Amino acid sequence: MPTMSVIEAIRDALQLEMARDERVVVLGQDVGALGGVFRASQGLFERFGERRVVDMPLSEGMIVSSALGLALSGLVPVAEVQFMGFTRQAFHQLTVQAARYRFRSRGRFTASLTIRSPFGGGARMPDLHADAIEAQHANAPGLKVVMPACPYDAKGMLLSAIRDPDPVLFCEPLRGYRGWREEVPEGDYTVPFGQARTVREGSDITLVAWSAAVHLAERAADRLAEEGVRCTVLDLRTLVPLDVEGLVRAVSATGRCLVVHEAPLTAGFGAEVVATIQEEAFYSLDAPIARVAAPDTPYPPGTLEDTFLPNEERVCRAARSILAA
Amino acid sequence: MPTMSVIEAIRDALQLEMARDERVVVLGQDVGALGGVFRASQGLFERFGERRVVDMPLSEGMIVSSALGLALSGLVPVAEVQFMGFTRQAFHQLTVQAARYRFRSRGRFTASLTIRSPFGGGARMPDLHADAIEAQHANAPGLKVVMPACPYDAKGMLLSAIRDPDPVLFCEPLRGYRGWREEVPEGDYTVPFGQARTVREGSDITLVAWSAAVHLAERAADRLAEEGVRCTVLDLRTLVPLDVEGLVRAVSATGRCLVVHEAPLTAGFGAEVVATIQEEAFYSLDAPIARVAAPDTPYPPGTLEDTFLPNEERVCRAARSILAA
Amino acid sequence: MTSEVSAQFPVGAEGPNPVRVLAPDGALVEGAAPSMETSEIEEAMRLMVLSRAVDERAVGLQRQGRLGAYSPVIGQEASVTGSAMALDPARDWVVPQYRELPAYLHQGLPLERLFLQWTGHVEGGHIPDSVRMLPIQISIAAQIPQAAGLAWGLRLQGLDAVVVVYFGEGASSEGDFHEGMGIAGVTRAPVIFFLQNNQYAISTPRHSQSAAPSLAARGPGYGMPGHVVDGNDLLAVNAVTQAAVARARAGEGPTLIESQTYRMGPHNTSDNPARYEDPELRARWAALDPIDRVERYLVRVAGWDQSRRSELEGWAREEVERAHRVAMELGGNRPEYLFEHVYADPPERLLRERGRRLGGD
Amino acid sequence: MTSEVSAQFPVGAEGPNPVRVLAPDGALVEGAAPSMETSEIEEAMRLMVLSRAVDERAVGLQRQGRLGAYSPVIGQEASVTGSAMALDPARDWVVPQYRELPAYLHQGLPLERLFLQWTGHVEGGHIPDSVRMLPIQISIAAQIPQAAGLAWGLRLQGLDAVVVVYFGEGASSEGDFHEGMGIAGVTRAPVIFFLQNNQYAISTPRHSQSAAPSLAARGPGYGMPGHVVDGNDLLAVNAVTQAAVARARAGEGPTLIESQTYRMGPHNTSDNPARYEDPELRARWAALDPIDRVERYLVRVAGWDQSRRSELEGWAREEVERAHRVAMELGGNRPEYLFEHVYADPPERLLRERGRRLGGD
Ligand SMILES: Cc1ncc(C[n+]2csc(CCOP(=O)(O)OP(=O)(O)O)c2C)c(N)n1
Ligand SMILES: Cc1ncc(C[n+]2csc(CCOP(=O)(O)OP(=O)(O)O)c2C)c(N)n1
Ligand SMILES: [Mg+2]
Ligand SMILES: [Mg+2]
Repeated sequence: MPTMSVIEAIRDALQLEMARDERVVVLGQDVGALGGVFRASQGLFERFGERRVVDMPLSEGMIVSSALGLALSGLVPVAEVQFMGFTRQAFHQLTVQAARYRFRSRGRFTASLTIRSPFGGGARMPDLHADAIEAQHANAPGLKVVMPACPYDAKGMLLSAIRDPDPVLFCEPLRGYRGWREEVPEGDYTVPFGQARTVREGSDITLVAWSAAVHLAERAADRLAEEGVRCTVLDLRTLVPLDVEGLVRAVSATGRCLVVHEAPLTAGFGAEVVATIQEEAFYSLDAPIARVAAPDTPYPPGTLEDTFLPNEERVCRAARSILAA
Repeated sequence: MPTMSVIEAIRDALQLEMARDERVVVLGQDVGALGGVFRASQGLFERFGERRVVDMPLSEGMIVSSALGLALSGLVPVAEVQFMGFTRQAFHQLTVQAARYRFRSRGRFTASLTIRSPFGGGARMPDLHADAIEAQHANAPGLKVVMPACPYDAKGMLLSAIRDPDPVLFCEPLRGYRGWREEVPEGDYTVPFGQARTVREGSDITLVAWSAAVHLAERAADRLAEEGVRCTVLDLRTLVPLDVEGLVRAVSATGRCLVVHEAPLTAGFGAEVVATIQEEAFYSLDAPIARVAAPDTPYPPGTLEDTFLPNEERVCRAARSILAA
Repeated sequence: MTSEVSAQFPVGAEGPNPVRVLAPDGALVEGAAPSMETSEIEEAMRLMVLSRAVDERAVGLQRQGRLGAYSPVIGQEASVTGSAMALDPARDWVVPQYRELPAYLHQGLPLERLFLQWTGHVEGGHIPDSVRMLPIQISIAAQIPQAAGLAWGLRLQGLDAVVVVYFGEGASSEGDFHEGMGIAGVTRAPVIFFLQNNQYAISTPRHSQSAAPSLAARGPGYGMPGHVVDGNDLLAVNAVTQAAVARARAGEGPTLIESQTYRMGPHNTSDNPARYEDPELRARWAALDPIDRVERYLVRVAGWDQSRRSELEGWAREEVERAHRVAMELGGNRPEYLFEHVYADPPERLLRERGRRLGGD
Repeated sequence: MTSEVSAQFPVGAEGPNPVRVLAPDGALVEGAAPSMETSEIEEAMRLMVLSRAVDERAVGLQRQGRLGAYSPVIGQEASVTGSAMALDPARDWVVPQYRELPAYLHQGLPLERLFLQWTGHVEGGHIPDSVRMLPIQISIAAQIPQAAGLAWGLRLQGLDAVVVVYFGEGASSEGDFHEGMGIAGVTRAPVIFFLQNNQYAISTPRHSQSAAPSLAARGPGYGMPGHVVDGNDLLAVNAVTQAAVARARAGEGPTLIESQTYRMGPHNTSDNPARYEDPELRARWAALDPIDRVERYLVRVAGWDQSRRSELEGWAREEVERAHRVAMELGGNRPEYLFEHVYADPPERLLRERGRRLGGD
């Protein structure tokens, strides 16, 4: 089996699906000759031509709304928004218009559209390029929000996203674009939505994360293992749909839980995770669930990322206090 | 003391502050000759003239971004976005641009701007007019999100908002525009942000709400009182800043808590309330905290509001199961 | 130095004269010929008279609390009908704002479905499979770039369909308008941006919306022509739209049309124009009623007399009653509708909540 | 019928010829006179040469990993400098995108602060109180409507300030552009929309951005004039901008200027134009270097020789070293900066988190 980085896995999914389904079109800023600023679409323009791989004008609103129009026409658009923070420029088109066509038309129209967008720290991007705003999209019924953490999932979930008849915001971990290589099957396979992934099992505490934060949770779990603490690491994979059952099962088994994410604390998706667990598994909890997140400040310049983002130290410390409780 | 409805209280605050501070300008769609579609600015155009009360073109992005520009020039804009759902059209200008000018310029520039916007059910508005998306704004550090529930607070908090040197999203309960009359002092007073309001005190369970849902919580508390259940009703008043201490105190006192809001459940602000309480007051909790919210569906047409929105019956039922736990 | 600096794109003080075919007295203007057969013009009359009958009935029903907010078409019937009739409903699409009733009917939408829309029945948005139109759009301007994408997509699939998207002069201020025009230009999408300038956006007058003497002047900024047409002249609107349709069909790209008209009714049934309307402006436009103008033409060329109009009005009233009755027979919304068509494949959590809510109360 | 249907706003196949004052050989074009004194032109040379020296140094530093992403100005120096020098920094404002270094310097921003910006020091965005400019904007086009609001606000306060807002042809596709133009038009705000069309937005070529032959054609759609200027001609840019400043100052409203130029460097230091650049296009523009053109002019009219340019370049290199050194002396970001200037009055919860984080690690 070949090994792939996240970006290679995404590229592989794109080319497979474009070859399999003629209705698939890829659009976005710089996705054509350049192959995308991160090269996710490299080679597609040469192979599928300018009618199916389209360099869009510089407007996220235009990208999302015309992708929506393409979907309404019967095509299957996969649009790239260069950075997740810039989905805000298309916010009403994505979180209302795309999300509600099915509902508003009683199923006559569906928005079978995928918006791919990288996010997250670690790459020391310029101002406004790393914002994690998944929670803001998760509060928009009709939209799915999926956040793969590894190459295998990136490929399988992107194929699921493109085939999903509903709009999917596919958030990609920028930090792992070039790294995190792992074996990824050639050819077609899908990873279903709404099924969390148990990355490792341990009986002392459950670390819940998604996207890049899963790797952080794993590293923290390694360190805690040296101290004799056995962690379960659960990768939610998709926020909408949320695998409530899998989450409850994983937390009930340890009685202790820590949620890790890159977005600011207040109204981040960690709040939903905590609220859900405490509603559904209150009596299994031996200690309060904690969140390790960014503080409620704007995303700072790169050299302040270490202060801003969750890191191993902060995750371990929080885990230790939960264990001490 | 005169009695006022919510809309009268808002109008009173606007006229007082415009008279007191020459830098205040009011702008928005139809705020001029018409006095606003809900008459919040009635009489201001006649009194303060077209330079200070401006009918804006039909673009929320334009309203928010030019209000931001006016603020950068040294004025104090109070902009109306006709319905909170349409703040999505101005999402990046509000949640990033306005919210981060202070941070990005190390204090050289501040965005002393207030965005007023009604929201919420009960008025059977057309499609897309009632959406409650406060949680999506609350995840934007740098922005304040305030949600008065009664005429007294509406006036005092609007005066606080206009005088606040940072951007404030001021969400108004459409349902209460014409009703909920109560005594409101004439002249100047402010209600500070970050201080929850105890609407009533009871020892059995704490109902937490904001904006129109506070009235629902009160009605439910009345009904529960008939069954002998004594409720504390806590009005959060502002989501950002959040009165963590007040919240914890109110919930610790009863050991049981129910959060009520109009927004869809998943990633609604209720999740933050639950997460905060369980982090800070875990050991005082006698039962899981529950949320009564809208389901994760789009906002439906008016005649389905009763199925969609929290109502007395659902609040009471949830309270009873918490009490039975 | 300023003599060196010529404004290559100067702004005139006033916009150009709108295209006109039919004079207010119903005569053809010098040198003009009608773009529609007489039978088509009679069909247009039918749609326009029906539209006005709906307006009247809907306002009445709304006053009785039996209808939600309704946006009357009155004054704009020629603008909507003339443009819609340039389309072939068997292949072309209409993308609505909300004030284009005759266009929906021409596309084949049953009138009863519109009553469902206005009463807030979920089936109101359910466009039958055979009807090529999107649901009514309440979020101003959101439909504009979607229409451009739709047109682009239809063309990519080798269809020779044309899309007409309707919106107001108010809508043209939203970023969505710009983005729709932009993508249509670069993709040469077969879409017609049909801007109904009815002089108001709720209370906001046209001049507060934009400093441009004409909104059609925006076309060239996106590489497409911009036309101004007398929106109360059925034949002018139809001719200009026909030309734009031909252009789009031929693969030559999009067109912007500003149809200058006037909203003779309130913005919707909860609006009171007395607070802001300019009575002189209103009086000037009142003299230019679009239905009367066509009637005068038919009197001249097709021997119409007063009885034809009355007959039509009678038929229209009956048709309105019929449609309203059929719509009401469907009954109100049922709680389970809330949980339908949210996702093809709803999350577990939503299904559980559905069970709770529909079981419980 | 189509003969009836004249497009009132037709689209030409090509845009108009840009305004030009200085021929590529440094001679004035027939009938043109310079809008700047010779001393001012020498000052412009200083800014342009300094800008290019910064480009060189920054690219070098970035390769060594000592600087974040940097967007070179090379090729656009005349476009930026000519426009900025039409302003009076004591009352006028500059609202940047990010590729306008000489304009910032002309407004009075110390070069060292820019090095702070590029190294990601928080103080980089801290514009000194005396300098009338907003911080660099990374969110493309967001600054455009803000600039319009700023200009409107300054005028409401009775100031006679003018605002120039810079942005690329890429930025002109965003809804924000439309909204900024719209509000400036209706308020007659004293703002100049200075569109630098440098032919690319990262890799996306100009023709993929819009079907309009000229982006200046968008002016009239907002009630303002649109000019096209040779952006590699310092004197043409200055003349056109001066006229727009005069117009704005006189209360006559905003102007759109499309400055046609070319990005001779990569988009930023992590970009590789070889993947997408049209080599012929590049070669054509390479022959039109904006600094060389002004130098040739100064050779003609002010007796410049090669030594003057070398001297300037030497000075510029030193100035760059000095500024870089001063910037580095400030040291890196400190953790506490993260918690500063979030709110005037930070929420309790944030203060607690600050204590935890700064106390703890
Ligand atoms: C995005 C958005 N903003 C505001 C509104 C409130 N609103 C409803 S209709 C309307 C005016 C529309 O004017 P125009 O586009 O000219 O169409 P007209 O009603 O005149 O036909 C406004 C402001 C809305 N529905 N959507
Ligand atoms: C809203 C937004 N979308 C996308 C980007 C990524 N991006 C950065 S620069 C750039 C191109 C800008 O092109 P243009 O406006 O022509 O300016 P230029 O770089 O050519 O000077 C893009 C797409 C961004 N920073 N902001
Ligand atoms: Mg209108
Ligand atoms: Mg460019």
